[in-house]
Amino acid sequence: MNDTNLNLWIIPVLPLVGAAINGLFGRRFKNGMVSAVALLFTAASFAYAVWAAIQGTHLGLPHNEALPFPWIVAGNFNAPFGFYLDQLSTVMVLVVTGVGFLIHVYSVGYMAHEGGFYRFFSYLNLFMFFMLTLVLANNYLLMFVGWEGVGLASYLLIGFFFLKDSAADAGKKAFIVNRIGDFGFLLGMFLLIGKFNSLNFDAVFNGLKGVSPEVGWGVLTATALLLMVGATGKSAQVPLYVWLPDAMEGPTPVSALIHAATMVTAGIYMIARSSPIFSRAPHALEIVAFIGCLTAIFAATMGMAQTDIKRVLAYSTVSQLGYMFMACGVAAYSAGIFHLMTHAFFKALLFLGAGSVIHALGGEQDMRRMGGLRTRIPVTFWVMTVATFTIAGFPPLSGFFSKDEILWRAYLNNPVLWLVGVITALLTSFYMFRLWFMTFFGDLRLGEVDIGEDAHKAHAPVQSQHSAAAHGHGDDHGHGGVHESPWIMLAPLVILAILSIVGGWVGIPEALGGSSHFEHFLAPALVTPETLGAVQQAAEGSTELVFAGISVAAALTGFLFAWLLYYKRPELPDRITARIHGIYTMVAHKYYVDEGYSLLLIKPLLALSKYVFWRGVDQQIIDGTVNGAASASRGIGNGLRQMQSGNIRSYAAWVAAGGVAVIAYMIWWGVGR
Amino acid sequence: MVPLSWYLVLSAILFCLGVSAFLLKRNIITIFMAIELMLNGVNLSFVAFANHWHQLSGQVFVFFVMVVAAAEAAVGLAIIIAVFRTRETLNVDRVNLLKL
Amino acid sequence: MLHQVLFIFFGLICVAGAVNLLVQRHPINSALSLVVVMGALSLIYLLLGAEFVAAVQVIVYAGAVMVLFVFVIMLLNAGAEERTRGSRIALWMGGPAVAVLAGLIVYMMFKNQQQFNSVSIGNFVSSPADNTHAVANLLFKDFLLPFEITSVLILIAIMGAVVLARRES
Amino acid sequence: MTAFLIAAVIKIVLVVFLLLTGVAYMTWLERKVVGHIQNRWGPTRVGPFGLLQPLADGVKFILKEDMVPDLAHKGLFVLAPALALTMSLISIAVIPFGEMINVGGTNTALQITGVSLGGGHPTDINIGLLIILGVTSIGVYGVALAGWSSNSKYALLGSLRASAQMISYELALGLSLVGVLILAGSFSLRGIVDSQSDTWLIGSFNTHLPHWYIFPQFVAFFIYLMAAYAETNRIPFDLPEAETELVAGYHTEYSSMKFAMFFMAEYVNMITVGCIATLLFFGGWHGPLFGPPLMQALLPVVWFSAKIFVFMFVYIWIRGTLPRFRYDQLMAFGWKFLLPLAIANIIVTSLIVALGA
Repeated sequence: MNDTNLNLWIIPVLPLVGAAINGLFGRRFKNGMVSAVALLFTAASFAYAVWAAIQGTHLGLPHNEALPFPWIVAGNFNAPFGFYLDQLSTVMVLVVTGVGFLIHVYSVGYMAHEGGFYRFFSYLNLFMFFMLTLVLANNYLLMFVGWEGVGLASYLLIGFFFLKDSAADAGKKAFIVNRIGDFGFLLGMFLLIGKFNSLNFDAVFNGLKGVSPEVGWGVLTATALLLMVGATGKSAQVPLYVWLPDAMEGPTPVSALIHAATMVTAGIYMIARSSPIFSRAPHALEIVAFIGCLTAIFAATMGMAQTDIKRVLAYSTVSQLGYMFMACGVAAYSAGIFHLMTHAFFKALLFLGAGSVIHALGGEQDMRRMGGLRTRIPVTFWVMTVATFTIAGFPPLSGFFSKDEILWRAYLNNPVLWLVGVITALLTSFYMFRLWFMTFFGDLRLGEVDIGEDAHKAHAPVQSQHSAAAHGHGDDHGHGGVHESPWIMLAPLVILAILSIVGGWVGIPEALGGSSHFEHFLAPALVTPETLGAVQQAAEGSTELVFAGISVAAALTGFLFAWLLYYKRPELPDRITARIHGIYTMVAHKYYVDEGYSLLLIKPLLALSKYVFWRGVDQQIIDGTVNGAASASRGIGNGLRQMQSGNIRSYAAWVAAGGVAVIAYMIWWGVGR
Repeated sequence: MVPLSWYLVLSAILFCLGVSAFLLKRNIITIFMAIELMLNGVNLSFVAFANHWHQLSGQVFVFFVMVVAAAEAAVGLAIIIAVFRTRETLNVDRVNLLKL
Repeated sequence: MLHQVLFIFFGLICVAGAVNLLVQRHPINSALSLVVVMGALSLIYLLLGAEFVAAVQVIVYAGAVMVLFVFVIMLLNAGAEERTRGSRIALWMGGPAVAVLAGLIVYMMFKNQQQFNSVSIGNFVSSPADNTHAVANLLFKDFLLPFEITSVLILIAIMGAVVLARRES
Repeated sequence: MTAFLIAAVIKIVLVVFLLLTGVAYMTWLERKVVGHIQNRWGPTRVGPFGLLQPLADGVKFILKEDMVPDLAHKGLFVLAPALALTMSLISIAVIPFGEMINVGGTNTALQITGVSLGGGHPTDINIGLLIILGVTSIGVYGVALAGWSSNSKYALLGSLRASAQMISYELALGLSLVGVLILAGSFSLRGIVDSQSDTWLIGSFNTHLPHWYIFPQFVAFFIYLMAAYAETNRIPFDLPEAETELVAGYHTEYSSMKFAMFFMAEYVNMITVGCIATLLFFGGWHGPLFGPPLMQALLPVVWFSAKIFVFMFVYIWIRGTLPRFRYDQLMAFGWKFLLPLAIANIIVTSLIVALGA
């Protein structure tokens, strides 16, 4: 801890300024001006973040500083505008600003022809601001502000095409589902306040120093679980993942930035940040791990049956987040963060690539209408290839190392988790390569396949129409010819591709001849059961090598299946699906989870709020009270108006009556006696 | 030897008659007179109590009442004249609107 | 004895005048009956040993204020009042109110009668010479401030009357 | 007790008789004097020097037909003159015109409302002056009602003027007397007169002037005189009965005895005014006394009457001399000149008294 001031507040505020400028004056700006402003401030933020990170590492982390004025002071509870730079937040800040900047650049090209250009970039900058606030906050409360802020930004951006009902609904869905998680987060914070009377990280964690892990179910476990509920909401874990796939209604860069790279990882970051709490709550950890692996496999299976390219990626995001959750659950926070970083790279790359594809096909999102794009859009093809192999977990790409780390730590913790993880890895590589083959190989089926109406894809044509309309105005490309994207879109793809290739090398575990830099870098910021003195299983390199082999094998198997089904014998899938039709439809319909929710929760809730709260409480009781008050006063006024006849004698009569009353009072009760 | 209460009762009767005159008369000037009547009734009780307590303050207060009554009469009659100019009536039942 | 006769006589005149004020329909008759009431009252003041008040009552009230009333009545040439039914409240609430009021006051008087001593002519010896000196002392020494204030009030009233009654042209 | 009552009755009869006779011959005197002022003879036919003229007038008044206009307010039409005369006559009741006289062993004060409670000194009502003021102010009603009840525009205008004028000048009148009251320190007329008995001393030097309040209060006196003329509706303030404009003012519609009542009331008021002026400013009945006891007892009455006669003569003199005011001039004079002057006089007087004391 040192007292030199890094002015960390500048990092989040820069995008805020950009957002303000664009939001307030952007309407009058030209698109060039708007994008210039947005990029300038984002880049500045990135640059300053880099500088701050270097300074911080030189000065020695963690670096904790607060703005000179208080924010919330209630009694002896004090929440400052404080910023906290340690290894963890350094990584997060760099990822957020870096990837964010790249996606900004990409968006300039992608959104060039959409309406509300300035609105889009204003929202995007706003998101950056809140996200940076989230990761830089030095207390849970400020973190929560960022937490809610990114929720808001995500809502705004999902509903960016607010003329489209499905988009607006998706926005609302995301917002509401997140509310549930936020509720848990809030309760967790209340517990923290109750226990430590402070929400500052250092205060809480110092308060926790020397506390041994809870054996039973105690306050810490409850806190951890509540925080975890928040995390499941934000990071789209079972059972609150349902909002993420629908969030794909937003523009693709948004999906890349918010719903793949950064925001959805906030939950992971929060758990890692709260590692001192979680590591002292073994039961909570178990539950986290369980939820994580459940989400992973669940989403993976669902991903297999999707035909909308972005939805496939959405489900893969969910399942990757499940990985990270699992990592946190087995107290391998560093592995989780590691995977978070690499995932940020390759998932952003995937989304942007998909966006490029969609852009190329003039808004088409259904993979069954794609194919054979390999030659038509080579750059996109190659970067997508890199990304696909990365996520599938082929060495030496980054995805391999991070995922392998997670699986290894999972095995050390509980072999079942490991098994599920491996199966998930297999499925992942399968559906990713399915996407890959369907998109880039074979021949273009644009417009040929007529799609049987699927409930969850009813909106796809709408979006295509919308994007077509958006793309169609005034320029030659559109449905016409499939075309490569402009370089302003491709450049970020290339950079991300390089990152996803090399990004993993910072954390190669010793067993694989590396020196898991990343883990050691993060170690001081995290508290694991080991640091609390739990027994550390002997991890000899050979076994880890074996496990690495197994996961690679899984990836290969997935690749082979995909190759067989979607390249060699494209007719097979239909036969198979025909045979296991029941299962297929169930999977295709995402296990009817949405329907189940709507049946179990939403419909009753709607009914309740409609018939009880709205018609009943609101209209009858509350409105009744208000209107009753109004009408009552009107009635009284009407009554009293009769007194105000303007006739002096009647006034005099009232006066006389009042005098009589007063005199009577004074005679019998008042001073008269 | 007259008990003081006789005087007081007389003043009460005068006052009540004044009140009822105020309530029942239509002519605004008469209503003013009713007010004067009430004041006189009160004055009588003042003087009676002054006699009872052997305190002249009561009589002094009567002077103040008279002064106020005179002032009120002057202003009130001026108002009556103004009202009569605008409405051509002295009947308070016809002077019950704010607008002309 | 004489005192009682005088009191009853003038008291009856008072009440008769007041009732006449109530029943007469022409304002000038009401005004004159009020003058009668005031004259009788001044005599009752004399019975109560307040000569100065009595004189002032006649001069100010009967001689000035009521003349002003009569003057205005003549000026506006007010006719007999018309029996309009402007306000039922005045009748149905005011009437009982007045009755109750009278009842209450009389009740109070007779309830506390024993606390009152009785009045007899000349028993009110305010000062050896006459009560004018005493009143003057009180008025110009103890009650100087209220006196001045009332003079200001009168001044304001005069100005107000002038302003109100002036025919704007 | 009986003696007291008898004496009282005698006094009342005597005074009223003398008063009315005085009134009657006032008219004669007025006509004579004005006639001579205007270079005429005045009444000469009836009796020597027309001395019986008042009787003839009286008979004429009584015998004339008593007319009441159809549209007149009957009750008030009758009430008005009676009220006027009564009030003017009442005010004479409190006026002392001498010390006291011993008739048949009983002392009676030469004053209707005066009593001699033993000792050499009679006492009278301690608010006599106020009573006079009050009664005269009540007299206003006579004029006002007369004009209003006779339901004629001239009469109404006349009575409006009269009442307005009376109210206005009543203030000046009352205030002009305050100066004297301050010096005398009493409302009792007898007390006031007694306080004028001896002579003025300046320091220790005895100026042989009588101790009359005219000397310190001459301003008040003139104010009083003018105000009184206005109160009695005499020239130059006789606008209520301005023949040239209003026929005869408030008594236009009156005839015969009712008119006579107004007439008498006016002259009685004039006499009352003279009395008050005499009592307040000219030492009442004080004058040189000589001769036998009875004569010494009656001489003051003579002095008193003489002083009053002077005032009456002045009345007539002014009537013969001055023109009539215009109405606005009248009001302006009353409000803007007399009233402030009276107040100033009060202030000065009270200052002197306060500093002297």
